[in-house]
Amino acid sequence: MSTPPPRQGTRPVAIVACAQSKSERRIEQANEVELLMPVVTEVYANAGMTKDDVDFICSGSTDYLIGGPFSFVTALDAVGVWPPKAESHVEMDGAWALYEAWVTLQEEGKDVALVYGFGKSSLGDLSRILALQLDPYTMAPMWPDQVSLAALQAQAMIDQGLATEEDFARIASRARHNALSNPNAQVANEKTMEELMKDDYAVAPLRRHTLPPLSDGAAAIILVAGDRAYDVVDRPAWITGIDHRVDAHAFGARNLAESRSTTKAAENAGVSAGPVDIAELHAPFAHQEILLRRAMGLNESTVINPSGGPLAANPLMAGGLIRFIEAANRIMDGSANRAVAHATSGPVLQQNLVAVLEGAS
Amino acid sequence: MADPTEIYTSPHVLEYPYARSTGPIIGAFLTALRDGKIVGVKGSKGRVIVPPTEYDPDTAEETSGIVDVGPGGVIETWAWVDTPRFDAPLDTPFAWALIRLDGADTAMLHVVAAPTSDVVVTGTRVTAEFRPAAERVGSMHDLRCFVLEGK
Amino acid sequence: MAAEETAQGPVTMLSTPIRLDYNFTAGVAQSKSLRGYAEGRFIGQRCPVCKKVYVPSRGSCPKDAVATTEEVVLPNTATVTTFCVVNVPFAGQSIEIPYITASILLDGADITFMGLIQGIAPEDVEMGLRVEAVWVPKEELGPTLASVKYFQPTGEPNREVSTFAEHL
Amino acid sequence: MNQRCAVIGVGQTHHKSKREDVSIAGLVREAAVAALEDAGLDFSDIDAVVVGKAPDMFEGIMMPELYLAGALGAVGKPMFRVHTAGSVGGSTAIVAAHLVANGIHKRVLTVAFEKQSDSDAMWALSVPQPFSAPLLAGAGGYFAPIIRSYINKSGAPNNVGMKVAVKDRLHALKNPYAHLHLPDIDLKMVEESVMLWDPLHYLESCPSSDGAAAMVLSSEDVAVAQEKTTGRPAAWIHGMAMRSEPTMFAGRNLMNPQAGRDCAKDVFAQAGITKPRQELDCAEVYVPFSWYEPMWLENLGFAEENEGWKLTDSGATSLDGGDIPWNCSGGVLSSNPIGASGMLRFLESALQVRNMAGDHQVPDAHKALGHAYGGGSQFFSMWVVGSDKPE
Repeated sequence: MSTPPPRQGTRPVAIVACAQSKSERRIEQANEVELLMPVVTEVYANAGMTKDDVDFICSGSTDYLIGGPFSFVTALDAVGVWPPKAESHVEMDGAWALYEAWVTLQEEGKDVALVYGFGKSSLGDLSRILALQLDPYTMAPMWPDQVSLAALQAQAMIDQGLATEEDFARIASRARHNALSNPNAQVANEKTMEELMKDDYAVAPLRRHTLPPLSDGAAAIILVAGDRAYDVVDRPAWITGIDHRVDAHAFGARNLAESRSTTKAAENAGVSAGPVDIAELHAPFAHQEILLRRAMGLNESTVINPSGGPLAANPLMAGGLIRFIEAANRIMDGSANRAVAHATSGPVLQQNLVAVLEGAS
Repeated sequence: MADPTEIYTSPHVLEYPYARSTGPIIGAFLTALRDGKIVGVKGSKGRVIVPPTEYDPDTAEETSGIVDVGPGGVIETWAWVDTPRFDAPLDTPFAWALIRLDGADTAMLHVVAAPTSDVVVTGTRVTAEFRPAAERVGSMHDLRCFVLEGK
Repeated sequence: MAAEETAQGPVTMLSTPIRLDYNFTAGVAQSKSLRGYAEGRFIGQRCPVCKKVYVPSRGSCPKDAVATTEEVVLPNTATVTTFCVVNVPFAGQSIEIPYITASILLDGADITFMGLIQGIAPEDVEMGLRVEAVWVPKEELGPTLASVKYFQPTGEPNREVSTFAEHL
Repeated sequence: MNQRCAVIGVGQTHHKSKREDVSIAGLVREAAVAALEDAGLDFSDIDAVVVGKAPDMFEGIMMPELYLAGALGAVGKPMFRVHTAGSVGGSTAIVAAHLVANGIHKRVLTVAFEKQSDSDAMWALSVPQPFSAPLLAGAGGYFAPIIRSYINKSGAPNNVGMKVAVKDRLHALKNPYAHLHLPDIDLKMVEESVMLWDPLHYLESCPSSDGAAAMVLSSEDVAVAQEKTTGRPAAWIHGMAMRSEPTMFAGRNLMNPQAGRDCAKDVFAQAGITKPRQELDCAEVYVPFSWYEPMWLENLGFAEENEGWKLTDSGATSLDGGDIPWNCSGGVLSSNPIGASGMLRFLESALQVRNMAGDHQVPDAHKALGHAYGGGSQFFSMWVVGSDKPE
């Protein structure tokens, strides 16, 4: 096996096992621990490992989804950090927890990491919760909701001639179609662009179908450094490039129709260094797929969001990590050789992470 | 006996009256709003940032020099809300908009009141409509909304 | 805000009240414990691996990371392993200070939880004090730990600290 | 660690109960700008920014680092947000240091903060959760019973905690950034303060502060270059580690948690330390309630089990003649911007080995421990820094 060399760091790191819950609008029968535990159990089983094999654990979640401090602390009860483990938590999507784990595995002697992310959007009013991400002096007091902010971005794209409402509907149509073959998806059906265009506006110019569903869900990944990855799986999904960047928060000070942070992260991750078979883009709103695709320079030969993407299932704090899972699964099963996984955080794509996953040649 | 399969759920309210110190720059902005004006601050290379921040968001350099902007400006992009949420600034249909005020180099998020959606388009000129002086306290809500210029 | 209206100096403070409404769900395991409270009894769960009894249980053994499925009904009697006297006022507090919160080890349980102690003067409480749960009247029982009004001394002799040292 | 990593700049705010003169951005910039100046660098020199703070409910801003991206010069760069409860300031420093030590970046700015006066920490930590009894009474209500267990087990005299409270406040008088400056502090004053969470007096508890801390971490080549440019020495990281254990499980040792012992063992092994009391010159350890000094003396291996209080009692941990001064800065008992409190411990340990701690400098300090813990004494982060490069 010829492990593809990584662009960042010195030690190749691969995704070797994944697990995710089925996304649902409301998972009432499970609290966070019960949501997470089967997923963690499954990822260990998929890797043929136990908690004792893991050198580092990192998770992504946010307290505001549950409305109480330290939600990540109780979630640890699902993971079994005993004997005590090297463990950390980011108040970010699980994709950034993966980034931290990837950094940690650069060190010799740290070979296996568990990464997970979880979130239940069903407990509160997500639009109101997310308004608390905005500048606390000049924006949050007006409680702008995430759909309206996304609509500002979509309109900027339309004004700049980058997309039309029909383009948005075409993306939603394809996402729902792709989701039919994804058992974890929440929104899956066959609807043509023309049918979807009959939808009402949620906030113009965004019609209902351009919005992501509200989802509860959890996801977990096992990362392994070096050749040990081949002990777990025949075709590990090697992370050959990974980078993340942030844009200015004051989105009145930037062009909303572009994503400089994505462009820079994609350049550093080496997206354009070879053909991209598939890309899993964390574009919660349909228009953001067009924006991200342009920002990364992906051409027509790349299949976008074969899982259906966030338009089919979008558990906050796990949505980005699920993009890694969907991309890695397609490397591991041999259906793709080179894939892109992307995650976003913050209002209107403020922060973006891009990774290139490759199978060994 | 209680239903042996019932999953208990409960309302939970998280509520606190946060009080934020503004510092001098945001303080100057809120003071101006209370006085029925809008101000920005000069950032790197002299560009005028509205709402003002202590730093230029692109360079992190310290800003200095409060300048008057508006009250007129141009819609840079918009989003039409037919059914306002309970927490929206206006309870009748309106548009969220990024508005570049006259004299500013960045756009500010606020709302535009208009009779119908078709009159709100990118490039439309709007002007600030303040609440009556007695109701203004030094917050974004002192600026009730923007309205179409000359209407 | 009133101060700002009267004194027209520069604005230095911004009031931003925040209210978020949630619909919290207890999940399967916690609902079992909560159902016990609604019935006026403690229901714990046993870990299939280490056999320890957790009450209240959140559905897993935090040490072994396995689901705890076997239910165990526990008695009202317990030992105070340790405690403190709370004498600090704070926003949202609903009990009159001073009050005693104790780590309560139910007989037959392997972990403690926080409970309120009454029926004894604060200066007389000691580690090892034997207590029993006093439930709210039957018609007020509900799926909440608040169904336990408080714990009060049983009058039994205190337990030696060495007999429960592993729970400290 | 694949490569050497050094602290080349530190900055902190003046910590106060209410920093009403600044916004949150203003507060964090105060620390960040000071750290950059110390390092002889500018925001534009920085490769990545790592931010840490405790629960977002303290300020009522979800993921406030997003709003702070511009204020911290992170636009166009990687920005990262860590949250590991009270240990977060320490964990944040370690996450930032890993970026350098593992060869990803050369210059990383790390910042931790809390502006608790925007709300009320007691409220935020005691938000009644559905289905539970409303008994929570802040962190003190959680830790006081554990302290009682320790006093019972160790046979320590009741006034040891008060001695820690006095000692750390005396230290704070030598630290211009400390929140509490109590020139008349003595045992009597502590004893006469309100018994908030019996056995803890008011003055045996940490204050609630607004404040921020920042550090610039760099690779060896940058550190050597900046030492020449600024004339100020770097502090070299000799070891760093994190450990976690569950909040509660049957048989958990709450007084002397295994995760703390394991973390100390790991970090000391990396730094080649076998006798911490002898081989370290000082330590900045997260002691939010007085009795956690003797408890952590045992947990970290400075004393045998049940003997920690004897070190405190004998004055061994005092800057005034002690052989292993703890918390020369005044510690968490004197300044507690929660999210930054852990980073302040790491930062102060670096200041000591750079010989830049001013009036609270331990003479000729070469090696120091920075320590933070959080949650229900379940999350630990530690580093050892030295004035010489590690082998």
